[in-house]
Amino acid sequence: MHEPAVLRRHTTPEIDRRINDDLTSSMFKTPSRYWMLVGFLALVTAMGAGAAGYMFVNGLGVTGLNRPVMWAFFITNFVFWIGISHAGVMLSAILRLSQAEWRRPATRAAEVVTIFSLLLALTMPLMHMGRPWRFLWIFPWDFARSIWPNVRSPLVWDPAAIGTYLTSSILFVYVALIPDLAVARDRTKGIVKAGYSLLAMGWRGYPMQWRLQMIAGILLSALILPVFVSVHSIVSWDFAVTQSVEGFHSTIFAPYFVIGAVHSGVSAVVTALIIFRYIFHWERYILPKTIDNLGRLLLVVATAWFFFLALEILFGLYARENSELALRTLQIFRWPYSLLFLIFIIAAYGFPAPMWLFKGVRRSFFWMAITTISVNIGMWLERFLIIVPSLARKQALSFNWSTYHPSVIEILIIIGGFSFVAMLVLLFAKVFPLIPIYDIKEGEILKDEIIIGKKRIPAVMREE
Amino acid sequence: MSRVEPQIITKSNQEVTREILAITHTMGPGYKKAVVFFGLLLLLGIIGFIIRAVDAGFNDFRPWGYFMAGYAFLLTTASTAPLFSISQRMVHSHWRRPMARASEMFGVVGVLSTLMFIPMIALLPSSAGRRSIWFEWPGTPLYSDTLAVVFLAVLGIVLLYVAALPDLAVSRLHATGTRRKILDRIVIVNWKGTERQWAVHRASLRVLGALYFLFLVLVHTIIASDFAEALVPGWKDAIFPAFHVLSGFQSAVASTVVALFLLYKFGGYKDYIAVDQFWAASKLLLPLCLLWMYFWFSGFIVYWYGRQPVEQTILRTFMFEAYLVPFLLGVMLSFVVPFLIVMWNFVRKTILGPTIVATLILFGALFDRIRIYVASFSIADMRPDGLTSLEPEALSAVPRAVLPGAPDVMMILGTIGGAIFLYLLAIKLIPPVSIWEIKEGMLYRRRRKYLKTEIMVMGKPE
Amino acid sequence: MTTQAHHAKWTMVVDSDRCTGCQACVVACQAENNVPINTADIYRQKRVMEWIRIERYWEGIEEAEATGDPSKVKARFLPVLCQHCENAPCEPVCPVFATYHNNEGLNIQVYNRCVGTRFCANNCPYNVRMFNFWEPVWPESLQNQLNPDVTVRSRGIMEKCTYCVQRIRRTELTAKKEGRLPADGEMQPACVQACPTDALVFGDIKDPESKVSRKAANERRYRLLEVQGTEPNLVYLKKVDPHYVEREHNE
Amino acid sequence: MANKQILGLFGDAERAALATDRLQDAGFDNKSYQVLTGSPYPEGAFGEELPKHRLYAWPFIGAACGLAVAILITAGTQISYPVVTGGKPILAIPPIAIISYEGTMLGAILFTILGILFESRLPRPFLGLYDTRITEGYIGIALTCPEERLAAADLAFRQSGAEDVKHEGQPE
Repeated sequence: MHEPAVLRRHTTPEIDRRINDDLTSSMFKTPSRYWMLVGFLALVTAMGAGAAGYMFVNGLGVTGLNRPVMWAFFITNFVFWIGISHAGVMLSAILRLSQAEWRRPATRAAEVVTIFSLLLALTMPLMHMGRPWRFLWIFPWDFARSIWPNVRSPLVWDPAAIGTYLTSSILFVYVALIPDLAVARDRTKGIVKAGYSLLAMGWRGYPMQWRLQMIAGILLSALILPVFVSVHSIVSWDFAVTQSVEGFHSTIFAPYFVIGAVHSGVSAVVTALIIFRYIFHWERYILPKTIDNLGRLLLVVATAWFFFLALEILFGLYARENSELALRTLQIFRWPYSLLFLIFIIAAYGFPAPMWLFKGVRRSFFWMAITTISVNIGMWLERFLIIVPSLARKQALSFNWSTYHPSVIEILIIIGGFSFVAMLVLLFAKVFPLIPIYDIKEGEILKDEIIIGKKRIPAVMREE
Repeated sequence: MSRVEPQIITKSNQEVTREILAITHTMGPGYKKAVVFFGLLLLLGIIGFIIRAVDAGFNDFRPWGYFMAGYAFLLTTASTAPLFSISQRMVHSHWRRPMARASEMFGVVGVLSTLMFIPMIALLPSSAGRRSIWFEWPGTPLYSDTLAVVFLAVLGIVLLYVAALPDLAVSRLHATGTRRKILDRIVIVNWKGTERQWAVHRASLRVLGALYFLFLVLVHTIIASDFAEALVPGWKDAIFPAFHVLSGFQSAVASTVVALFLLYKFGGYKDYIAVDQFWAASKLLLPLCLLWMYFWFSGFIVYWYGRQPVEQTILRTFMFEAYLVPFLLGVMLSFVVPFLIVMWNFVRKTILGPTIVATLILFGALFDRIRIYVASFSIADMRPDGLTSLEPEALSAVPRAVLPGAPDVMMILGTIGGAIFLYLLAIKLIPPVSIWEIKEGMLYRRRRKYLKTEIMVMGKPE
Repeated sequence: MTTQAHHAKWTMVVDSDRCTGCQACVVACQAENNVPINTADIYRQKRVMEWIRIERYWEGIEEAEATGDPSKVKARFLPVLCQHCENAPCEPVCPVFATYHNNEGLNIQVYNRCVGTRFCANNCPYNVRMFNFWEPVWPESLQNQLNPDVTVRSRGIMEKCTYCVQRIRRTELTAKKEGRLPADGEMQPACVQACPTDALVFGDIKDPESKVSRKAANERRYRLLEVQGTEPNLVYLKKVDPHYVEREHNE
Repeated sequence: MANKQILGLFGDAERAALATDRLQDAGFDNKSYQVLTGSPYPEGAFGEELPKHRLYAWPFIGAACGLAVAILITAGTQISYPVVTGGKPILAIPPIAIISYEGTMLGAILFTILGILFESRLPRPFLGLYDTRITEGYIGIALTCPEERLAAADLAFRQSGAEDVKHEGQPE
């Protein structure tokens, strides 16, 4: 078969209009199940907020915390959501840098999940503090009295890192949103149009603007990746520098937490994409190929994470100190932690990773949803099993050993948090396009084919 | 920004085959000189080894620190180098094609590292009474480590053989004389290039690659823990094996880049190697340099923050007192200088820039390995007699730094020389630029007119 | 006068051989420092507030089980209070400097500054940092016994043994008024004062003649969890086991 | 004579490319018009020449500012408030390194965003001559020229198959 010199179809207004229609449908044609879901989530969130208010009034006594288990559910949840927040930007940044074509529909959803889970994660330390109304003291603001925060504390590194990450990921999303805001501006009327016009800042779409938009994607990705790595490392140092808690004091914590975050975060993004596909009927954009590739990525990430987990446990036991042995016994063999540990290992690795070996699973939306939710159940338990047993078996003075039972208040707050994030993401989809419209259109333009022998092979144009 | 156009080879398939084989099959005077030079270096290393063996014997591991550092350097560079092609093949990158073989070729160095491991079998004490990852299992770490090391070397050679098989089959048809005889012996598969053969080839490369990856990580972990961490009482550091693996990744890319540069400059493969490869590889080196620092700092901050005497002694031994100089050299050459160079795109987009960075990184890896293994080997076996109870929990004092003697220098030089010597021998038997991968790559690239510009189109087979 | 230049280094010696586990120190501390009342509920919640506590360990259980002789079981008492470490792990982790080290070797807790992250409690190997989970309340009958020299802590903050810093300051001021240095033994924390067997001794370790210096030089000395490198300003003396010699002979 | 704007709308990329040729034939240089698209096209697809930009300098400036501020805050607060904690030095380097790292990155990212907005001349208070069909896949060519040459531009547009031609000040 002879290959013509030009073998591609250009996009036409029809294609672009269809893409616009499909991808703004979440904004302009909201299905009723959307409102039902949002309403339900708002109810659950309100319940969690009520519980938080009750705790605020009565003090941390209403939780199950005790001495020495001074950190438990809130910190577990904090680490969990910081972890989820990591997938997003990391995923889109890595995929942008590696110019993976299949990234296009997934990037913004991932970034948005990042932002809202970061917001929730930020509330967790506030819930956890004894006097949350004084959280400002962690920042260097008290010039009048010149009393400063202690920069030697990881709890000061935390706001620095998370603040940087939140600021940059919001801006990252915003910059990539500008061309799509222009679409929204051109499709609306009246006061709504005025709002979108303001946000779109007068975008016209001339070549230089597009070029800068492309550079911005790459440049910001490259800048955000190091921030992303640092954030979870610093969160891990909240634990690892604690020399008195054997289960925390491990050098591997930083990369172990980061890779764990990627593991749970990418899974969360996959779950989210599948749910969006169902709610907004994005069958044409979120393809089996997309989640297949994400599944492959997850397999690699999960195995790397498992390597770090093995190192962590191996080198924890390595020194054979009595208190370390007591901690590991509690963590792995004592009821109810033994059950949790079993669930954790199976849910985070034992079940999903072998499943992802099969192409059929990776391409099935149902199974990918099941496996990725399973990963996140496991990863939540992972953080819990690091934090609570380590504190419950702190040091060799066994007189103080303790255990922990969460109170109803804590459980309500945690559940409320989950629905809070879900609700915010859904509300975002009502206001902004959740799939980057211009990115999909660009994909259409760059899509090409080459012919080798008798086979047509999909191809892309490459600018660099 | 000027653009680098993806390299397009305009030659026909036959031309490519003929040219590459012609270069592979001729030995110029420069090549012969290099072989003799590095052969002599290897000889020097063997002499150094014999001097040390006569001098110190194999009862105590303490005099063998530099020998071990040499071995670890080989593990970090040569044995890890094939990972480069494995990982790039996994993500279907096109630019890897001309450099895949250069990285797999390091598999032959497995012969040398296995030979170097033999004295270790005599030197390494059993795990009884020692805090190690083996928890005093009988027979460990001796049998376990030996098995892993030998298996890795075999796997490396098998991987090279399988990857090169299509080329070897072609090479056999073009070869004459001794080379023909050797190729007749080793090409045992009747390679015709049928569709089925290619499918099996692809699948076996994938399986072998994954196996090699897993085993390499395992070998790094156990070597790092048995030959360094377990020898130092109180050194409990979970990130160290991971750091070892990571610096291996960095050195793997670096050694491939250096090998590629030499092939480009002196090997005669100028038509097939372009700036693309150096540019893309240096894009990998940039994050790897950052990760090197990150992994080091992650371990460091945890030790620095607490005031546990055990940890402070370890920090002072390995970084801030006894081995300060090799440590600083390692940091400078593995992170600071390479990072400052490779962060500039205009440097990355040259052939010389990435090569210089890669060379620095290799030296950095060498100093880093010397710091770790010489320090660990310098600490006496502190297990009580009879091995009935555990060794002490902590290092009582910071040991003095061990400076290299003449045999040590000879052994290090011999290790490096020997590795290059083996590599040089191999490139005249196996084409160091993969013919089939280049041909495959030629299939997927097109240049097309698009409106008023010209554009590159790349096939992305599923 | 020389009082300004002089910085004491306050140290306590706990002679576990003398401790009978009578808990007088615990009660004295409770009264002196306005520590909230520990009700049965609080015990069940495992949120006991004791600036000094007597840790009780059983010894010889295996032996008793093997021989069937319950008298082999021995109760061992270990009074644990804030060790006022030189390298206190609790201090650097506080984001707001609510705890720091002063030049008299004391680990200071600033209640007003505390925001309640509880990081210090995690990083204390001795578990001596207490958190106010509830707003402290005293029954009507006890309201007048509260010590006016000590702050009543509100909920949401950390507290711990201060070596009765209010007493240290009071003694120092009295001595300064009288134009002299505080004498050895003049300054006693509540627990030391209440100890009937003199198991607790407090004083300035910098003064080689002080009782605490002499006791701390004992060959039985050890410090709790020494491997942590915290350098506590609190020295324990080992229990002298009366059966030790006998057992040695039997084996 | 005041400059006026004119906007030609094209249904497909070939016609737009053709129109740019026609415009050049008619003596308009390629700086006098802008191709407006609803999605990015490969560079040079319409024969445009992109002006130089200095975006790459922005992150470095930002990083330097961020680093300076972060070091000032961390080192400054430690020195001005010398409280000993845990036997650590008053001026502890690793914490300074960590916070300065974050500061550097924050500075770099903020400046990059500013740079992107500045280089793409956003925000732009008035949209100018525009058509909402551009985001629907039409390709617009916005030309600025002296009033008397408008007719030539209009002709060039229409000859190349423009679906619509809009003039400045023309009612919607």
